[in-house]
Amino acid sequence: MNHENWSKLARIMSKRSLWMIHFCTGCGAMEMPPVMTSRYDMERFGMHAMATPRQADVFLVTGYLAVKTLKRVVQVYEQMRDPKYVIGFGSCTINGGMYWDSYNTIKDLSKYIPVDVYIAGCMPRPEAIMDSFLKLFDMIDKGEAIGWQKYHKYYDQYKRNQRMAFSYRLDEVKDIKEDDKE
Amino acid sequence: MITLTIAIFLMGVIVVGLLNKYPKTAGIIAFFVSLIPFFALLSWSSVMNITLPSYLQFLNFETSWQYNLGPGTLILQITPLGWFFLLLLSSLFPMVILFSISYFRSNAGGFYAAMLLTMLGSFGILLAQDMLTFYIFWEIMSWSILALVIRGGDRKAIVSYLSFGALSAMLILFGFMLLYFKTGTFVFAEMHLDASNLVLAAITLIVSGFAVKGALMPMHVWAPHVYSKSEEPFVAFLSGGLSKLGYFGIMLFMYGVVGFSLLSSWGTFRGVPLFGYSLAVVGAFTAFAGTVLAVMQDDLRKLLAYSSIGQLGYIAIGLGIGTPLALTGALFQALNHTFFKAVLFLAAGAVYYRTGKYKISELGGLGYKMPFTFLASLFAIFALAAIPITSGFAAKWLLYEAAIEKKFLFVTPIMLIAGVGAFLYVYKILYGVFLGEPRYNVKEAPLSQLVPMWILVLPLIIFLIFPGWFVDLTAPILQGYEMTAIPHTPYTINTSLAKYNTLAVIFAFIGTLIFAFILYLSKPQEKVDHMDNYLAGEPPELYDYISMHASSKYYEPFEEVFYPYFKRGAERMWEIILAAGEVFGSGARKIYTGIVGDYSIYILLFFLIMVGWWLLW
Amino acid sequence: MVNYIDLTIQILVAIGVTALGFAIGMLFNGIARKITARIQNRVGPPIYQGYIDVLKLFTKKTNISHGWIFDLAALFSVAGIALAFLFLPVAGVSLLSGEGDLFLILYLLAIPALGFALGAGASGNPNAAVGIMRALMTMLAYELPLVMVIIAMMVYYDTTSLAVIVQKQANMHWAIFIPVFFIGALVADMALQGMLMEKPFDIPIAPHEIATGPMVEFGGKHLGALMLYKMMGIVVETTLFVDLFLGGGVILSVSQFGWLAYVVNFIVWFLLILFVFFIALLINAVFPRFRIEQALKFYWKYDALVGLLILIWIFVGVTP
Amino acid sequence: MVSIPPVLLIAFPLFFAFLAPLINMVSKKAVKPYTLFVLLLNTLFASIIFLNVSSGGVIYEQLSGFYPPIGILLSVGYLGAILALLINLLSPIVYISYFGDAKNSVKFSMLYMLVTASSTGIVITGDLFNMFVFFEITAVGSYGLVASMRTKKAFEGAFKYIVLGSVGSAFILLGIATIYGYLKTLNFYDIALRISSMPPTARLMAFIFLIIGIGVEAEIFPLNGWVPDAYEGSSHRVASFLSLGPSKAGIYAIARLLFTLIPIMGGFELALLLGLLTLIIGELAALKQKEIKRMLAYSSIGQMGLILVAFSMDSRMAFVAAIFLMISHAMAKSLLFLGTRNYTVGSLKNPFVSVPIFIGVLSIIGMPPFPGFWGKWYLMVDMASQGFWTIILLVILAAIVEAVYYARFLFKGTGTEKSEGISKSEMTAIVILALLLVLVGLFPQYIYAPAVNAASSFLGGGP
Repeated sequence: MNHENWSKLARIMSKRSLWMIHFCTGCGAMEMPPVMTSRYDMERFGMHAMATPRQADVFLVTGYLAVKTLKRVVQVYEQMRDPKYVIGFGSCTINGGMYWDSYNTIKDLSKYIPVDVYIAGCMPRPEAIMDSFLKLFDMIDKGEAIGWQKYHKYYDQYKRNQRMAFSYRLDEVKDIKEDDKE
Repeated sequence: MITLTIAIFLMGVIVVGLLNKYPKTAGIIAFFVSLIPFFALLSWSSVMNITLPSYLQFLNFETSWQYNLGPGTLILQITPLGWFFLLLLSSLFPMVILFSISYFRSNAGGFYAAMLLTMLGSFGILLAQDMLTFYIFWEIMSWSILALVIRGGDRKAIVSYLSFGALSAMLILFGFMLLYFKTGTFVFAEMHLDASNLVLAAITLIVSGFAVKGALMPMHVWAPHVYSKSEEPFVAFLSGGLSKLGYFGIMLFMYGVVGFSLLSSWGTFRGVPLFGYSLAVVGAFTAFAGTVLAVMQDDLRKLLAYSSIGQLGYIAIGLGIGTPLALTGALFQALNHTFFKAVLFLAAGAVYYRTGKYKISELGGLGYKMPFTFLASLFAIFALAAIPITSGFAAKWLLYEAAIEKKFLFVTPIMLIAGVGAFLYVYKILYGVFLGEPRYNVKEAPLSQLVPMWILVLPLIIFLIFPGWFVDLTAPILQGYEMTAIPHTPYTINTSLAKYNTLAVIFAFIGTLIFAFILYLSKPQEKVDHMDNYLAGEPPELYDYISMHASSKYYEPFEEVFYPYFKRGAERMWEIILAAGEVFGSGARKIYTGIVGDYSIYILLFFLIMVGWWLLW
Repeated sequence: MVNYIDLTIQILVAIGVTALGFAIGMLFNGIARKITARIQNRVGPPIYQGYIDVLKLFTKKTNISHGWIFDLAALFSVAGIALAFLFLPVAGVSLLSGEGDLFLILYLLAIPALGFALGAGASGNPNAAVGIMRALMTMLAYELPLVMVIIAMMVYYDTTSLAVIVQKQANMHWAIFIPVFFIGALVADMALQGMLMEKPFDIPIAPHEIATGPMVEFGGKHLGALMLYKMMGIVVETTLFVDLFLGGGVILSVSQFGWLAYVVNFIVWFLLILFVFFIALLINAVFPRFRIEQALKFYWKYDALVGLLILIWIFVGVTP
Repeated sequence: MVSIPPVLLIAFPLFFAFLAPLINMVSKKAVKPYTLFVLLLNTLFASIIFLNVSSGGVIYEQLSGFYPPIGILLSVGYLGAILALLINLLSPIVYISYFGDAKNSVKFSMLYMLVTASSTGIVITGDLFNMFVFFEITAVGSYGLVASMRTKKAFEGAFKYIVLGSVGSAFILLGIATIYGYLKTLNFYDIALRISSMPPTARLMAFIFLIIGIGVEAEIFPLNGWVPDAYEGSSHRVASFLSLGPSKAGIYAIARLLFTLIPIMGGFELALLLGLLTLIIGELAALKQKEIKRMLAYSSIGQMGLILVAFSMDSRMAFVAAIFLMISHAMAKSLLFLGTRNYTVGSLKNPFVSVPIFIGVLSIIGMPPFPGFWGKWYLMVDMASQGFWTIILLVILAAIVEAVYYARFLFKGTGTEKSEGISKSEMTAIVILALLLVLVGLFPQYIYAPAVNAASSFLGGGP
């Protein structure tokens, strides 16, 4: 089996068996259970809530992130093994949401770790969550969910942003400059 | 030659004792002296129907020896049983001495001197042919252990060892006296015993005396104190080698002197002599309670001590059942225990040598720093837990088979549960000492400590592959008891119930390992730091003041359940007995009031009583 | 003189049986999840989900290791459980079970467990250590009633060999139809619940308390190996139960029916282990989790008491 | 072989003891070597006499020109020779320990020689009154030795010793008077010959008087009230000396009384009872002791009881056992008393102290291959062949109790500090004593032969 086919198989397998770890910062605790239980039942897709990042493939970051929380998020993200995907859950991960002017809340999660799929809303409905999963499957299938590769590629920039955030210099956090040549 | 051996040992004791200030020189001299029993063993190998090449038998020892002591005569002679136990002790002893050479940094002369004396005593015990010789060498062995315990300097250890040693000596002596009264001779071969109650009392006393040294409950109280408070090489020899002498004594007197048929004449239960049955029950209780107590210990040496007690209980079970199968199992267990427990104690010594710690909750992560020590103790632990990739399993298997064969319905579950309990405490050693968070930045143990450990691991592997060779060793011993060895080929053992084929296990295991290895090689891997752990997202480096090592109070739920039932049971019993003795003691002391008038009145009273006697006469 | 052709065939059969065991194990994982989902009124994953999960874990791009002792865990757990399976009579076919006996199997089951424990300990995660502690204590708890029943059976059938026990059941009738061993089967089934680490005895895993306990640091191929171990473990343990009480699934004699007997027996065996596993799943689906000392007390007080009654029954009944 | 008169054993040290003050006037430093020289010469005499006796049988010597039974007779029997050698061999060894002492008391040396001479006298005399005189000298000398520490405890101990000793002397005198009143003789042989002519009641009365009188010196319960206090009060070497000299002489006298002098019905049974009582009470009392010297004193009491038990068996084997026990006790107990001066934490760190003390304890407990073992072994073999199981059990229990308190004693010496306070001379003494213990233990056959002779002689009614 050549490399191409192998990675294709790997993609298929990882699409059908996404194990999830969710980082609940307070939001989403009402919206996640319906997803897992009989109403929406994400196990239909082979998805599973896992207890540790070592076993997980999908990282679901729910809600706003204070700088202190960000440290934990980065830690957990780095302990996950490739290939790994991140779903930003709720408006707070996109632009800070209702904490947009807070002095110690980060505004854009994708500046610190690569995010593959965002779910907008405050709070998003379970249907939206399911939709994001399907979207992620689609992206994996097409080979578009390459956040983990980006993290390796632009590691220095991510690290720099994280360092800035940890020292509360949130204004110095920059966008990740993507190299278009590739 | 035996005279020379004894003389060399005694001279060695003096020379080594005088070299107290030069531990290395003393150790090397002691090592050379310690090899002599092994050469003697080689030269006596014809007793076991083994023919060795002549270059291994360069020293020629006579097979029997006598020394006239005026009133009594010392008689030594090699027998198959003695040879077998000498094999255990004489191969363990030089290794222990070799280990000690680098272990001791000062003042070791006394240690080596006492160790040589223990070996001399054991040598005599194993060869003794009469009760006087046996007793003399037994006590020499016993008090040289006391000397080593005194070096440890712990009150409880000294007091309990000397008290129980005296108890054991006196029980044995009393038993010997009963036998002498019955037969009028001290020589084993000349004794003609009958099925009288006196002989039963004698053998009971003798066996309970030996049970002290074999640490059978409730005579085990001294063992944890001594094991945990003495120097490590000595403890390795005590637990591995010397504790077997108790079982040697039990076997010698139960099957050599008294004999199975005579034992049966005091009543049997389902084909097992009642005497043996009760020994087996005591053994099973010991195996279980020792295991439970071992699980609760935090001190590495105490844990190993209780584990020794538990494992030795299995030997008692085998000796109690008394079929060829059971005796083979008991001897096999004795052999395994000699080597794996010695390795474990030596490993504990090496760990202490490097870290200075014995508490399991204070150790951790040494498996990466001391990989060879870890691997040696891993093998020993496999043998202890009877995992079928060392010879430890064959021994336990024989004992289980023997028990089932004789339909021991209640003893066998206890044995098995004790075996499961062993997993609990060996994992405590594995995790607490060798795995988990690396806390010490130490080097591997020195080579002169690793070599003995690995040499002692070898028999565990050899007899894993060829348990039949071991059964061959037991054949002459069983022949002496008018039994035949169990059916076997080099790598299979057959019983009336089942068959055990080591080659099948080994090859199947190798095969499945290859299978697993192919799976394992499927993907590359990267090594991460031991501290890179998932702790709910908390970076561990933030909390370096908190230990990530969960080994303190490791089996707390277990302790909660079992502790109330095992709260110093036996120890408390003996303490009550001692307290009763002290009550009498203080009563006796009160007689001596210190007032001279009282003393005069005593004399007067005594005089009056005498006068009364005179008047009545 | 070793017959190389026979040996080769034997090795091939062994590989086949092992592979089959793993395949059934993975299938059982899917079935289990499906059944649980149906009980909880969910759709559940497809029945082949177990295969996908294991393949996914083995195709993870990067794997981490906490050192060579950590790697031993993966090796020992897969190799050990396969080894134990080889020594079990499956559907009356005894591949290696003539070379060892029930005690050997009980101790072979310890190899993967100990290897697993080694790896978990080597990971250095406190949760893993706690999980192993719980696993070992659960083991201690369920072993007592289990060995009581097993020893009663050994004495009753006067053998310790599982193959012979299966054989004798095929000649007479299954052990479960003997009243005392019907009770014994109930006792052993309770023990099986602990062996399979299903609720209420899934104390060692307990994802919500100690983050899957021993497996907390395992990911990728290491976790894949452990999943294989766990899935195969289901097959091994249920087969042990079926061999002991349900005659190993043997309903047709090979000497009479030839290859047909193999096929029928195999199907019966498969249905029986599925049935045994199904019971365990039903209990699993509706019970919460015990605490460890509750589990110990349950097994040692109630289960072992019944086990003791069985022993006394046999003790009184069996005359030397 | 040269033969020397046994009287030299008594007269020689007695004479030179009184010369000691003269030496002291010449040179104060010369007293110690002088005393040692005298004691060593006496050892030489004792060994020559021992050899003579073992080759040629009992030696009789009449003194002061009168013929026996009127004149004084010395009769060195087998047992007497062994004990004379034992006392005279050990007393210089114990004296060696005095060399390291800064004190230089001529009185101590004098008394020491005196008591050595008189203890030897007790074991070789052939005359009852003579024995009484020697008892008196021994006792008076011992009072002085005990008090020589000049502390409050020493005076207390000496006082108790004096009071009880005087009572004992009075009883001995009464016994002698009774015998003399009936038989008009005090010579042992004469008494033994004519004792049957004495009315049984009078015989018993004399026996009672004598056993009470001698029992005080031989530390027999309940006559031994002075023992703990006197041993505790006296200095270590005095305690050591007391346990080798006077007490051995006392137990010898009891044996003499039992076997040859006044054989009465029930005498051995009484001795057995007393022996067992002494053994058990001594050992039990030692169990609760915290003071080491006192503990050793109680242990001594127990040992004396055991020796008495052995004598009271009235058989050859047990008699041999008693001799071994006496040797063991004399050597080991004096070793222990000497070795425990300044016995604090760390004493056992010094191998020249720890090894001898260890050997001493082993011998007392009865571990092979030391004399104590041979004693206990022969005793038990004898009792076993006679079937005295209760007594064996009691002896065994006593041995276990002994082990328990000696274990505590041994623990006291362990520790990390270096020991101080044991001088070189003391160390020499205890090392020599330990060597003697080992030699006797390893080669018991050389003691066994004379011991058997002594036993046959005693059991046959001889000295």
